[in-house]
Amino acid sequence: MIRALVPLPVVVPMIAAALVSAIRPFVPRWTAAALFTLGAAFNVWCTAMLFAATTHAPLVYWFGNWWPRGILAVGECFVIAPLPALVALLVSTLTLFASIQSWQLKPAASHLEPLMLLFMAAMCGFVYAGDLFNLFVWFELMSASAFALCGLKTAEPAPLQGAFNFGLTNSVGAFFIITGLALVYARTGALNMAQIGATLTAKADSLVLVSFLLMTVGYMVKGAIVPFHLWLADAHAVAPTPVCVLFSGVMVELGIYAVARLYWAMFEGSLATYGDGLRAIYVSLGTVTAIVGGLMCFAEHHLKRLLAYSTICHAGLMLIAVGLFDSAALGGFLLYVVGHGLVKGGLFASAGIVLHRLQFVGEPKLHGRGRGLVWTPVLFMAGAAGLAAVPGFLLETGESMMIRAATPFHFGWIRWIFFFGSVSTGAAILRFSFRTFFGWGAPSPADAASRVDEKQETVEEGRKVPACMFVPAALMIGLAAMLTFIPSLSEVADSAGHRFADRPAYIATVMHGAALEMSQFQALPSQGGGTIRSTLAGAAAVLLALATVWRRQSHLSGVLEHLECGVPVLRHWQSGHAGDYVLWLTVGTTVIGGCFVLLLH
Amino acid sequence: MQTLAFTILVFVAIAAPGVVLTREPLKQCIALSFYGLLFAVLFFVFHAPDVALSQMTAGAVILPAILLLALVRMQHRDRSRKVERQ
Amino acid sequence: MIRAWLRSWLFLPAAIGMAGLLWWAYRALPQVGDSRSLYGDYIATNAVGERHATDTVNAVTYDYRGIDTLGEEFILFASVIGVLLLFRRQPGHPADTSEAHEDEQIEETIPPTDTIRVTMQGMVAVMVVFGMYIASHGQLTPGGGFQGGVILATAALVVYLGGRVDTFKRAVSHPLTEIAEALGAGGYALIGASAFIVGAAFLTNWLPLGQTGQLISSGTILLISLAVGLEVTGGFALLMHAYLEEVIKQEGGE
Amino acid sequence: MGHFMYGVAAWVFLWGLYGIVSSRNLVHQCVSLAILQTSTYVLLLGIGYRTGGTAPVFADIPVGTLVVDPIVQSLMLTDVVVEVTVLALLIAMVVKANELAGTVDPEELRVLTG
Repeated sequence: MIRALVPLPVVVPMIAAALVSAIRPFVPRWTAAALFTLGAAFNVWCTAMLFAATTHAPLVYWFGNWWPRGILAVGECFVIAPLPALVALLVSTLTLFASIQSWQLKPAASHLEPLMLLFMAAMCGFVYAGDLFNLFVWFELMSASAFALCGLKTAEPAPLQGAFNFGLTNSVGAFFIITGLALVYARTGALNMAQIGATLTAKADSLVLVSFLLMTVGYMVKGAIVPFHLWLADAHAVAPTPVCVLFSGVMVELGIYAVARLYWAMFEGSLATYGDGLRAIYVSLGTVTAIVGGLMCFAEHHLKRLLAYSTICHAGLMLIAVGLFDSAALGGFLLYVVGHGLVKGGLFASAGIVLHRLQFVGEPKLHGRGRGLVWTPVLFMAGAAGLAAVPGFLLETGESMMIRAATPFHFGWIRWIFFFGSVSTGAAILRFSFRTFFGWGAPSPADAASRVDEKQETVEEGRKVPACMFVPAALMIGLAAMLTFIPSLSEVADSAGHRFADRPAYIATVMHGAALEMSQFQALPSQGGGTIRSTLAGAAAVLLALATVWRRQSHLSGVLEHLECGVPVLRHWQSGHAGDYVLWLTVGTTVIGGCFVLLLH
Repeated sequence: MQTLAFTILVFVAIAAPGVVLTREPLKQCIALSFYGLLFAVLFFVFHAPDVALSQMTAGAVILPAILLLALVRMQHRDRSRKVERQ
Repeated sequence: MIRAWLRSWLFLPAAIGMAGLLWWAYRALPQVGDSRSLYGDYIATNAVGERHATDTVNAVTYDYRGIDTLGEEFILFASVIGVLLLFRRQPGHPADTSEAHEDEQIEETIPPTDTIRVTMQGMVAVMVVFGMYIASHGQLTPGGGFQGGVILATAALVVYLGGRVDTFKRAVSHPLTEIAEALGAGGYALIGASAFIVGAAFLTNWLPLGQTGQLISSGTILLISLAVGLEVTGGFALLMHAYLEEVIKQEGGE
Repeated sequence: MGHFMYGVAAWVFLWGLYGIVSSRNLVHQCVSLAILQTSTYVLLLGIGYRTGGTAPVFADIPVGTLVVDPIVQSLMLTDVVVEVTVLALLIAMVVKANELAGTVDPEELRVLTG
């Protein structure tokens, strides 16, 4: 009975976490690691089954048998639709790979297993939640286990300050969400998303607009959108690599997913009339994030912070897709999330290998030290190609679907933002691998961030790369490429996107249990230009990386020098002081609020 | 009842800047404890006994206790560091 | 990036903007006192009948919206692990090893005077009984697992304040406390999962509801409340112990 | 008393933010975070209040009497727990950062610049 499986991706990891924590003093360490991997594997199977079951109709599971009383939802429910089910599958797969890689971690990290299990349970719960306050509780559990995981490496002061900034900023974001939630409850008297969606049909007034603003700002803090993105690089420099696989792989994407969930489940009825204004605000937010993320990524010489900034860049690109507030873009968004999660997870796993084998993550110190490695450079190159959305990777299919959805709104120019994002992130990773693994050109300029080095997190830094670190990385990047060969992939994603955005069907299935027949959507004509542009992006990334590495010889060395050292303003903006981060959070909210006010009149 | 609620809200409106503006951590700990107690009374006045009880125990006792222990721990740290510096 | 004073001055316009935004939204809220909520009215009228629990807030917390409280308990569980992680003994790290404190003279903290010692030890018994009362009567009167658990954890702290440092250390640093916490959190999830035996949905209240107003009533609400109390007692005791550990060591309590 | 309570909620919200932005001590930032959270209690309390309503505990009053909204109180219960636990974690980080870096002032702690 599939229905009985619905709560298991959340409940089983929780019970496993409690069990591991209870028996930890009495059992050898490998039992805890085995239980963790077993829990993750069970979750992968369970979420895959649930995804398969939702292809024809979404599953609604009411906790405590509290079925809705007419139009009033008394209890809380999980709603398993194709899009959330696939994201939950991505969460579980990445956690499984991270668990395999964490076998190599030092025994001191013995508290990692229960926290990672809770992190996975929280993310699966977040994706399935059908209740607004339940969404907040999973968000808070995700944050609490992430803060605790940042406490694993407490040898140097830098990481702890990064963890503190991460904790403080996300908590302030959480209180914005609670304020928005209180406003929605005051207006609708309900907490179930479907019931709120059914009640909020009148044209949005100031209360609905501000509650949508406060809640989206709170979730965009987790989604690392400019100007709320400042905590992400610090948090990645702090967390052990298997944790970073989850941070960048899927936690950031859930922030953007939450914006889509809020809009389509609850606010579409009352905010649809402001469609163009909202579209302008959120697409410009995404564009600014992509540009800032790309520039900072290229200017970064600490591997994990470099990957963190590329996550910010791609989070901006994803917000552009969601910010279109059009159901056609959601299919591309889903593929982009899965593709980016897998490629970024693979890259962070490879970063773990570099830290394990070469003991450093700062580019200046790693110059030419990686010559002995054979397969790790291949991983980095494939990862860079994946991020540059080269044809043959999921990101390219997702990207072309998103751009196709944008053309009816005259947002065709976003293809150049995608181009910039792909080139800057791909080139940064290629530059890192050329310098580290081939030792080409002069060593990279050292700056404050790249000097902050990581303490060894893994056991016996031997000569060879252990299989338990290499296989997960290769599998993740391989999956991102192999999934494109599934024949009906974009059709499945497109239908998942359209069902996610179909509010009347959502309300009907949740409140009345009626499985409404899917309203027919006409698939957008596929445009040929996609593949040419993405191959161009890949080539441009390679050229830019080569030019930067050998800039002494190339004539435009001045420009590249400046580009590589980064825009000074952006470098100083990332100040590492929590007070600054919260200041920019307030300024950002006020500016977006101002645009909302202008929107209304 | 209205006047009682009104006065408690005025106290809260005065106490919040008070706690924020006391820069010295030890004094702020005590201020936070009274602020927590004030909130417990606010919840009681607004007919929320469950929340008042949990705010009393958690907000007015555990939180300041943790803060005080953290400050004591840091003072021990600074004093032992000063001993080493001389 | 910004100097401290500039940061405060930059905050002013943002604060004014935020205040305007909040006022613009709060203006549309109903007057305090005449807001109506369909959900709240339904619970207020039916919770006692449906669950035989007279404290509707705890009925909502542990039954109608039980999955929220399950998540909340595991937030506490994760935070306690995080604190234990941060304060764990770093092998070979100079700042933590106890030798670093041997040479340095630890001035003797004021031993608790007799009055403090007697009152504290007298209070411990009362607090333990009161904590258990609050935890077990969650479904009848205001209180419940969390509040009772916090009172019991404070009772452990009072043992330390009463000067009996060694009993406190022996009582709390015992592995049993960590197991109690994990048992409480895991227990909550297991009680919820027990509904699968009768084929009902997760967290269903399938136990007999008993008679309203009796101690043993409202089925799983009482059990969940006790599990939460167990977890909160263990969690906060561990929290207190982690923070106290360093202070105890410096006072030669080792 | 109509909108005064919401005004107090906004006032406390802004003072909490000001505390975090302007503080020069990590412990002070944690306490300001607690103040920011208490603003959500005032807002939730105002939304759940009914004039003439009493506490939603029917141990001694008949079921039909007008009571304050129990749902809002359940949300606040969860909020209090979240506040205490997250703050305990943040303060533990402050103690550890102080132990390693010797200072609690975020200005001096800024190692992760650029």
